[in-house]
Amino acid sequence: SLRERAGRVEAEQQLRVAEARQSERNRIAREMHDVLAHRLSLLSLHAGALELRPDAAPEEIARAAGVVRANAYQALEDLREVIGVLRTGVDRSDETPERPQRTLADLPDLVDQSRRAGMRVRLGCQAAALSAVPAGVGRSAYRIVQEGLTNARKHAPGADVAVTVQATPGDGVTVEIRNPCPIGTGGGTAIPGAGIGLIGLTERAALAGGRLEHGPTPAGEFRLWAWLPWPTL
Amino acid sequence: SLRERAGRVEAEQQLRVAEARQSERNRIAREMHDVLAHRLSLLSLHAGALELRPDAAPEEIARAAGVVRANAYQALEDLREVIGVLRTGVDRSDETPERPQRTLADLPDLVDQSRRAGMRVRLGCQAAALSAVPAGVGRSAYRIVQEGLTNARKHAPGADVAVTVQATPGDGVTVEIRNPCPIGTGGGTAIPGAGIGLIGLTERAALAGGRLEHGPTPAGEFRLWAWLPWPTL
Amino acid sequence: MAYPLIANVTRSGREKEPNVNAAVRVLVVDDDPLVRAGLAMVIGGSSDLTVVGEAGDGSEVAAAVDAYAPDVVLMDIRMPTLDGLAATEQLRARPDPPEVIVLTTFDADEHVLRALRAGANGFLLKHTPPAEILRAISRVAAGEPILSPTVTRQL
Ligand SMILES: Nc1ncnc2c1ncn2[C@@H]1O[C@H](COP(=O)(O)OP(=O)(O)OP(=O)(O)O)[C@@H](O)[C@H]1O
Ligand SMILES: Nc1ncnc2c1ncn2[C@@H]1O[C@H](COP(=O)(O)OP(=O)(O)OP(=O)(O)O)[C@@H](O)[C@H]1O
Ligand SMILES: [K+]
Ligand SMILES: [Mg+2]
Ligand SMILES: [Mg+2]
Ligand SMILES: [Mg+2]
Repeated sequence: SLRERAGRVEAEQQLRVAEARQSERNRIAREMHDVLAHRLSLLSLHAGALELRPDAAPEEIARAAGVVRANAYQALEDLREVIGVLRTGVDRSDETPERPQRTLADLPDLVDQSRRAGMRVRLGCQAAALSAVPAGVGRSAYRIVQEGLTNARKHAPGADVAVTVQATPGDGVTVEIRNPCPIGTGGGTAIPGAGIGLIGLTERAALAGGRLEHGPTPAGEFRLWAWLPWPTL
Repeated sequence: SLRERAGRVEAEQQLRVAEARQSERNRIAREMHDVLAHRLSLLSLHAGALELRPDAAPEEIARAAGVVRANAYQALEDLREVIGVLRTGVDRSDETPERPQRTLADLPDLVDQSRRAGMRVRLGCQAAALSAVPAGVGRSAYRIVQEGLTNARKHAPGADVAVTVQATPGDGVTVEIRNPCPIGTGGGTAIPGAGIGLIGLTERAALAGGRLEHGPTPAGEFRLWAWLPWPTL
Repeated sequence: MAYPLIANVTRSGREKEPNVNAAVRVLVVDDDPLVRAGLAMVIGGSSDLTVVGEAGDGSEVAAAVDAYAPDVVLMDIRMPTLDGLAATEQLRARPDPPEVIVLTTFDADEHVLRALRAGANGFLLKHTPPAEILRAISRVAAGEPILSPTVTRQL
């Protein structure tokens, strides 16, 4: 019991330390962002001066452009620092820095990749709508499908997987990944997973103003479902 | 014992959840920063083109100016979004959003504020050097003194507090805050504090490439000490 | 001015003739058309350099080099199908490869060594001041190695 208590105290202490470190990082990042926001406002102001009047002298254009460039340069240097602060201690092993940020238009590629790795995946979506989805929402939806496919391969190897994505301006983007639960784990009796993948996705969906659900269905499937808003102005 | 174990498991689970949520936030922030960095590069490039070629064909000038304006505006929007992601769920009670970011030049004001609140504080520093300190280092040093004064007021009410700041280009910035420990807590017997203030400051100093120490001294004082680099190019 | 984007180029192996009076021939490779347009505008201001073509992905580079025989390739790193590091490796395996300058946003620190190992002659951050961009291209065309000043500081 004494040992158990010590274990708990230690775990709680670890939690506090992790939270404290993270919150200081966030504070630093916020301070840097404040500085960056000020710089970008300035830059924006001078960019406005590039409004082309027919009588603008070339030197005037060059001068305003020079101010904008100098500020953009400095903003990039600031940004590099912010990223450094946020990156330290973060696992980057799954990043592919060679690729531009993913969009929903990359979804068919992602599914193809899983198929080449031996999975049986059915993808249901209207390809045309996918490329119209705003970039941020698109990245999140891509991430959800990516983790969903990884989970299906890990936790239900050999199973048929169905991926459905629906995207409508105003209504939002809905993502669903379903697969039969492997024998012995379905039917709601499974212990809540030890993993962090789905917790992270839940946070992401919430931050985007949407929501995410997951778990076994009465029909014996594992279902990962998310809705993300696609606001129209 | 069963209850203790349950407590530990719960604490560990909480830790995992907190970490997963935070790491997803960081991932989102990183993605957004990627997008922002690309946008700023684009903006810089086109501003540079305008600066270099004010005599280019009017269509070309108009196009470049358009790219600059549109991206300057959009960069601010992107930044607002990033800040939103990093801010959500963070305690902002001690922020004063109306104020610009603090610098070391604001240190005498900070000390005056504590005095008006009834504390006896001695400040040793060369005011001239303070305003030459780079902004990021200055913010961190300010934060350290701020937490140090708050701690002294909370944990050693009524004590005399000595604040010393030394700043030399190349050598760095040294901050020290000392006060007599209150009766019964000095002499190294105190349990490590439950607070998160000093953990956060330690993280901040480390991120800045410096270091921070704190604790009771043999002479019965509580001492908070930090060194931050002030690199010269 | 618009340059043809390489799609299915059939033209084959053109000889590069050394000519001291001719402008340095530059191929611009980046998946963002606006980056290509910005670079083309900058280079358009120089009498020593000329943009002979553009490509939007690493996988289009080989055909573009066949078609336009550039002296120098400005190469983005992050592209959808084939990234700039792989495309550089491919180019350097050719018998008479053009010089390669890798363009980067600022993850240069992670990629600078890999790209140099892949055979790039130098690096430029996309926010390098335009006059320096022109100078760097000329230097690389003349056989001198270059590194973006900001990158050099980090190495
Ligand atoms: N497609 C699926 N089929 C069956 N069970 C699943 C499926 N996806 C998730 N699970 C269950 O939910 C749990 C939580 O998944 P989660 O992605 O959060 O963690 P993980 O995959 O175990 O680890 P990681 O942190 O690497 O993602 C899994 O451990 C598994 O028990
Ligand atoms: N100036 C001081 N004099 C005496 N003891 C101090 C002093 N500063 C800190 N301490 C001790 O160190 C502990 C840790 O300080 P820390 O700032 O991390 O946490 P806190 O002030 O208790 O809470 P918070 O998270 O609000 O800052 C304190 O709880 C206290 O026991
Ligand atoms: K030219
Ligand atoms: Mg998982
Ligand atoms: Mg405190
Ligand atoms: Mg690119």
